[in-house]
Amino acid sequence: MHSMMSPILFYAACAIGALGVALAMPRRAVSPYLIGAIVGAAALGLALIGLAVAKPDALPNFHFYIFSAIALGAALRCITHARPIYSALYFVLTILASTGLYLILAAEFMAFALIIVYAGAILITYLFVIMLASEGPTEEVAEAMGEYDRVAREPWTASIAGFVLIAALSTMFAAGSSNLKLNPELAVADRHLDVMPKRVLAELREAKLLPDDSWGLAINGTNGRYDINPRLDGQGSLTIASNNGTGERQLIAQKDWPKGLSLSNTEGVAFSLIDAHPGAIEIAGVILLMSMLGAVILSRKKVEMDEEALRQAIARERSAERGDELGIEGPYATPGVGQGGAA
Amino acid sequence: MLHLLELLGSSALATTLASTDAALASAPAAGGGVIAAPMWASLIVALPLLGAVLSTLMAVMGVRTKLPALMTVGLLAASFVTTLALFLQLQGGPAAGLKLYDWISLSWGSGAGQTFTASFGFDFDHLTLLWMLFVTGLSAIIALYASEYMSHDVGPGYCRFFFAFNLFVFSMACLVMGDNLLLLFLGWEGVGLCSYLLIGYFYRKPAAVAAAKKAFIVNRIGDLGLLLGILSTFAVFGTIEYTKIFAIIESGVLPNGQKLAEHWANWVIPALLTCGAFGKSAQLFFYVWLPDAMEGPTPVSALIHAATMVTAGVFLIARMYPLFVSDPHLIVLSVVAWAGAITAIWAATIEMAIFDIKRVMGYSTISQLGFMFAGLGILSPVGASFHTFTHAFFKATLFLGVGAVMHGFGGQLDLRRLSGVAWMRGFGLVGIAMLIGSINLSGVPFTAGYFSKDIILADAFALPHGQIWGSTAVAWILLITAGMTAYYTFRTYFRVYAGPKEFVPGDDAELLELGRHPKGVSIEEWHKQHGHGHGHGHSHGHGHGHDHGHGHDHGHGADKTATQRVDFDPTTEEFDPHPPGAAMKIAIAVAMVLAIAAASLYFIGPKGGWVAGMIAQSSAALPESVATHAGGDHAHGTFFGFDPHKVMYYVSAIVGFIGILIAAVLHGPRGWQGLFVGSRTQAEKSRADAFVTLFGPITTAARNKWYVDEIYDWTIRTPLLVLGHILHFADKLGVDGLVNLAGQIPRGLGRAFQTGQRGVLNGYALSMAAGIAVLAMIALLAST
Amino acid sequence: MNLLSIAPTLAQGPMPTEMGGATLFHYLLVSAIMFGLGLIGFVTRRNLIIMFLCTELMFQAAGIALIAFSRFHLNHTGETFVIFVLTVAAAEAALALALVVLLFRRKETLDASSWQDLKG
Amino acid sequence: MLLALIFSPLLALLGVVFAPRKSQVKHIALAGMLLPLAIVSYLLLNYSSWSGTTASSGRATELAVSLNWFPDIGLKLVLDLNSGVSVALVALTALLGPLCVIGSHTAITTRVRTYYGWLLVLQSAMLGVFCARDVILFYIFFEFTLVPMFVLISLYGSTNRKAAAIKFFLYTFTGSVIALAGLVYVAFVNAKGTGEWTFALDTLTQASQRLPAGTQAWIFAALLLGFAVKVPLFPLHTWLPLAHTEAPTAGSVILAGVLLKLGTYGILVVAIPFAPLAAIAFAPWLAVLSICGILIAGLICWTQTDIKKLVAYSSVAHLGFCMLGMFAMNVAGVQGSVLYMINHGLSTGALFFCIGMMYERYHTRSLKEVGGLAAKMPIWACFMVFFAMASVGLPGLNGFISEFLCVMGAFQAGDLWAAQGLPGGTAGNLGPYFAAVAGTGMIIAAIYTLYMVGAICFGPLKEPAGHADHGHGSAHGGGHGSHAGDDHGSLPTDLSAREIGVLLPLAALCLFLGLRPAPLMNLVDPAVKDTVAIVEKARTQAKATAAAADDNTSALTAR
Repeated sequence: MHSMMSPILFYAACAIGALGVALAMPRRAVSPYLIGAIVGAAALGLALIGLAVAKPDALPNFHFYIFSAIALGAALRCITHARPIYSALYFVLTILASTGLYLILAAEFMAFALIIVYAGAILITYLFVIMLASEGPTEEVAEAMGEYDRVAREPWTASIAGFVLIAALSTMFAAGSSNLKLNPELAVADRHLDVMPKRVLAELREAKLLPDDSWGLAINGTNGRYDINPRLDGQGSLTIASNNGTGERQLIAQKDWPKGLSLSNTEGVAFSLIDAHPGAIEIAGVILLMSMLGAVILSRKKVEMDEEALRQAIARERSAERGDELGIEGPYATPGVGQGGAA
Repeated sequence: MLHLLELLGSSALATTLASTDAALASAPAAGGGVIAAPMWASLIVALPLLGAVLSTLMAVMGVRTKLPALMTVGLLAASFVTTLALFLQLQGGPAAGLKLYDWISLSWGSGAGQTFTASFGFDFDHLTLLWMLFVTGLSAIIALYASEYMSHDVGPGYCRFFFAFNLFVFSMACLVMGDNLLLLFLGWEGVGLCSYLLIGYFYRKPAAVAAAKKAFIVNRIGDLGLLLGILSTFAVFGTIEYTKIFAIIESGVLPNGQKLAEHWANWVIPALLTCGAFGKSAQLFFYVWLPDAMEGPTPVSALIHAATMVTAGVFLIARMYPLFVSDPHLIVLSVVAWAGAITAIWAATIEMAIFDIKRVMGYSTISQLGFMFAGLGILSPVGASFHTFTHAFFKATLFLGVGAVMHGFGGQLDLRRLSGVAWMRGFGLVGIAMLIGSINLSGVPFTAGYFSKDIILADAFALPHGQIWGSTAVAWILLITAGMTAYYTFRTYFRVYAGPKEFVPGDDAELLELGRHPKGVSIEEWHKQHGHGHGHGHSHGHGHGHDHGHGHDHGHGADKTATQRVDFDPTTEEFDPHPPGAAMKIAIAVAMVLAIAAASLYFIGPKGGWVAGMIAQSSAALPESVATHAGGDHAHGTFFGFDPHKVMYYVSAIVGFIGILIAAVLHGPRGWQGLFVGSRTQAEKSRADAFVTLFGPITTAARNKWYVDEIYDWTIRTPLLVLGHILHFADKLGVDGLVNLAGQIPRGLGRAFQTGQRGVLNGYALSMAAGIAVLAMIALLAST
Repeated sequence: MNLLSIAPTLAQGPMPTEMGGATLFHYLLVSAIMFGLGLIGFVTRRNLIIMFLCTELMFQAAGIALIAFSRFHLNHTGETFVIFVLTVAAAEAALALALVVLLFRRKETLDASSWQDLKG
Repeated sequence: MLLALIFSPLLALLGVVFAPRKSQVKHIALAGMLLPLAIVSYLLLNYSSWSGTTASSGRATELAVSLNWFPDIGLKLVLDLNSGVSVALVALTALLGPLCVIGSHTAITTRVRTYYGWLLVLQSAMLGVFCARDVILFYIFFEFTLVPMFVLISLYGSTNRKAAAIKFFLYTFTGSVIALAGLVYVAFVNAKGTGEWTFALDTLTQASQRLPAGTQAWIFAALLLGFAVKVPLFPLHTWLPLAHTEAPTAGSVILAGVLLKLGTYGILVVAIPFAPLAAIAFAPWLAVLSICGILIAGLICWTQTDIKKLVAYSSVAHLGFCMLGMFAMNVAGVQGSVLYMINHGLSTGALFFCIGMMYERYHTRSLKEVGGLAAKMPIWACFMVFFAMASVGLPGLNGFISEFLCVMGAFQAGDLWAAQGLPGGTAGNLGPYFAAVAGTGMIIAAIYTLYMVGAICFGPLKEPAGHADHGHGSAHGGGHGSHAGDDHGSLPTDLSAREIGVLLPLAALCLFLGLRPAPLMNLVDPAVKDTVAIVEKARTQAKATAAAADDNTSALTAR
């Protein structure tokens, strides 16, 4: 922990953050979310100072700050905003900021996939449902929001618990990540080049590293694979052999390799998926299929309002002096579906 | 297989027979002076037991005749004959023993006192024979009496009665003849059980049930003392067999080398045993059960609660007399003497006030038992034993007479509602019997009671000062009591048996049935008309079976509630006294004759009579060291300067006559001719009633038995019951409450955590998050 | 960009200068805070939809951590797992939202606390 | 043989489960109960041939069964009948089993299979406890008695049965879990010493005896707590009245007759031999608790109107005597205690049978509602009085022998006698005062027993409404239709031959053991003496240690 950031400052930041989040939560009285946001930002700043104090020479660059600040701020608003729609939109913001972080982390494929799947597909579904399931807008906007949206449940306990958890997690992360060492065996960076010989040849040819066209990639005698051995430290090499029957071989050091002779992120992910985790794809596919089926079945299910809820709804509506118009039948409980409804 | 037989004791008899000789052969070495009794002596015990078994069988087979009674009479008579034969064989000789088998046998080592043996064996010495003679004899007579008295209950009830009766005799035999204290205890509790069963014979009467319960419980209190006494005896002497104990006492040195005279055992054990004796013999504060025990059928009262069982206490002290007199200070005997005297006069005061003639007899028994205890206490075992013996007969006679009256007058027992019974048809013998019983009880000269009481009184006066603390005072109390006894005895006699022929029938439905008939129709015609199975008088002997030809069958217990009898209505019905039948008359006559004849025993044998001779040959005889002071010609105490043994003949006679005189003045006939019929009117009876007003509340208190029952109720029973309730609630609330509280702890914890389980999703999430947070923090803190 | 060229520095030290000097811990910190916020939101908010949104937030936090690890270890396993997370999130969104709609029809409310039939 | 003895009821269980007709179930169950009885009878008949010359512990008999179970942890399935106490209790169990089945013929008409099935399981478990010579096996059997009893109470009990069953189960279970901890601890210590895990009773006994007094105290406390709940010793008794009251008749009989004896047996065979030093130290206090139980439970009995509860509380009082004798820890006391186990099983079991028979006819246990039944049920009343007298300890019946020996044991066991050199005493730390106070319990016993008998048998006839109109001798047709499964139309007013057949053997045994206890006493004598010998050895050892300590201190002071 000490190597990463000043613990005292960090814990103080956690405490202040808890205070801020709790304050920012929607509540019955006027929600001081602004104050909460300020306090939350202060906490974030404190955390940064904590980082700076511990390691002044290793400050991350501002991209990281910007993206993470946006992501966390949006996340805060996402969980504190009383209106579901805005929450969802703030969530989109979080996602976008996160993709920024992804990009910093050289995970382009995932960044764009995230935008497409999350921001594009999932969140749109959310928005649809939010609109579908919210009570219609009226003159008094505040009234349209349900009690459950306007008042948070046990904000203090939750914030404290949450931030204790954050503190604990962070402490563990700090301890764990400082002990974590790269395992070169697991680093796969360009390992898959030997399964794409055409591309390697094309790159080599383009870089004019082949003496003539009869040269091709050499095959390793021991394992029968192309002899391409990239190494993390750049000391690797690949072997080319002439195909004209002389059996001549030539070694090309890694530092001489053309710039394009490396796996793009997308390729890496693809190899990882197909080569290392084929089962995961299958499982994911099944999960998606099942969820699709489930969603279809669930949404086709006809439900009847249960009696108590109905009474409450009526009472609610009556109190809003709208009971007479709507009558007993709610908008989703059409007459005649009672028999088929789920008990 | 043989082993098993041995294990199960099937071959007990065989092994017993084989081992008896060995046991007896070894016995003299240990206890001294015990010879083997003939095997047939065990018949004394076996016959009543057989009777009990047969009675049970008869009940099972549904016998509805008088067979059980006849069987009982026969077996008990045989038992008596056996006793007599044994007596004749052993008379004058040393004690004999008979060991049947080891009842309880336990050993934890080979040393002295490390083997506990209570055998089913018997000692026959002169003390036990004396007791057994009147026990078996009287029980046979009273069984005969009961055969008729109980005839209204022929059937299972009858069998039940005679089962308990036989079992009683068996238990009494074990009590008296057992060769160790534990067998005595078996008999002791056994007679208690029979007493319980017989007092509660009329089990539908709540009073009878309560009385039975009271008798058993009060006895149990005493029994605890006895049991502890037995245990102490074993602890101190290392054995509970009489012969061995007596041998140790005789040697004067306990097994631990200490001298008995200097050891606490010489008064602690007697004190504990005395506790038991008081309970069984209704002395001091234990007396309360005996008057209530009169709820039982009269034959039971006669046999158990007058003649035999209640004298078990006397027997116990007499049996263990060597131990009692081994205390140089005679502390316990002083207590016994005073207890006896106080009980005697205490009971006498009550008797003078109450009206229930059966209870009068009951209190009289207590009073006379007081005499016996006082006799034991003032070092006169002879007097006590003789009085026990004579009392058994004359009190049995009195009870049988009272029973006849009760039987004949519909259960009437109030002496204010009966008069001139002796002159009524069929009751002549009863009158004579009552008179003879009364003069015995009052101590009229030359009756058995006179002699036996004299011995006690004389010995009491003759005792030197200091040997028994306050023996002279005891003597005076007894003398006064003798006068009171005479008074209350003849009060009853004059009121009930003499005087004009008048009566009001009682309210006992069973007995009323014997003599009721509509007005204007004589009872013979009435019975003839209705084909009533009622036997009447002597002609039918014992023919009271009502079990045929009549609408309501009340022959046996189970049906009694089903038949509601019409209450006796004096305006339309009349009641003829129902005189005793042949069986009852024979029994009364025999008892009466024996009561008279008992007097002759005083003149048989050596000085002090036959009983004195018997006692002298038994273990109850006073040891020389004590005897030199007490009794005999060496009397130190005097009665106004005279030798009490001589002058007491006159003094007690005079006192007795004074008592009778007062009774005659207050209750009796006016003038000499008043002894005959019709000489006194109903109105004149109130002479005594006017007299009692002088005493005011004292009479009322005495009439209410000095409120002792109430005092017990408020000081012992109610507090205990309240304590029981308190404990019950404490148990329920306190002890069980604690348990439930322990059970509530998990439940409470569950409740506490239940608030987190509201079914609200967020709640679960929150608790999960908090839990993870806390766990993580713990892990962190633990790792750093 | 050539991962190999930056690999040694990324593995053991701060990020390459052109991408900033953030270490693995920085990303994990962000991830932890985002996860915590998602958790807090899940616990405090009563609107079923928002609660699901909060779970998505937690997914997202996990995703950041996974990508960071992936980058740290110079392999793509983490990214593969993010794909998996994404799949699950999508499935969850589909199913959960269908359920929410169903529940809403039943009670005309999105209040999670109106569903406490399992209350002990 | 022993396996057959224990598992023959389970064999019948199969029959009960698969019997084609419900009416056959009870006959199969009876057969299953009679089988162990036959085996026990056979064993008793050939006692000498299998028991050898001595049945002292640590010496296997011909019957011994020893099978490996979990050899890795030294768990074996060891069964033996090398102790007379076990033989006697097995015989008692085997006797009560068939009687319970016969006694339940008319009482149980619904869910017959379940009932008899569990009864058979219970029988098997109870037989197993007394035969087990491996503490874990012992414990398993011990605990397994709980389940059938729980089912019997909770399914076939009366109104408050659920609560009673749960309380019974949890209470006794909690106790015995603590006992298990003690057992395992001893096994652990033994394993640490010898390097080999074993749960053999004899080995552990010897191992445990070697432990220091402080350790023994903890072991004893743990074991005692488990067993004392079962007994039940005074303050731990509150589950008993409830369970007894609510249980069906056969349940009450077995509960009183055998299950309570598991506790006393456990104390005798496990707790005292395992920790004799602690037993010696604790004895006076436990005796005080026993006496408290005798007196307090006795007084509480007197206030009961529920006759079954009364008898249940009387069990607490009686078992107080049993424990008193056991903690006297001399031959008389322990012998009395063992006899008490058997005798209490007979007399109280029979009393519960009697009450059950009454309950079947009147459907009430309240003394306020029924009374004076001697008029209507004379045979029943005879049995009732007989067994009441047996339980009150009337000499000549079995209760007296045991009660007397227990009190005598307590009376003797004290230094008072030894200090004076009197012959009748034994070593121990009770004394005459204990006996005297306990003896008042005999008076209280008379009070409450006679109160019960007086109320239920004697006095004016009192019947609950709906019964009074039945003419005598007529069968009980209807009149009480409220009770489910009420088909007692066949019950006569007084006892039927079947019911007499249940009570008669018990009565005969009560009488026989009262007049001739020698066979039973001889049977259990060696085992009793072994136990006492263990205690005596510990006593001398403790005395020697104390003397050595004294010497040391005196030496120190002298210096």
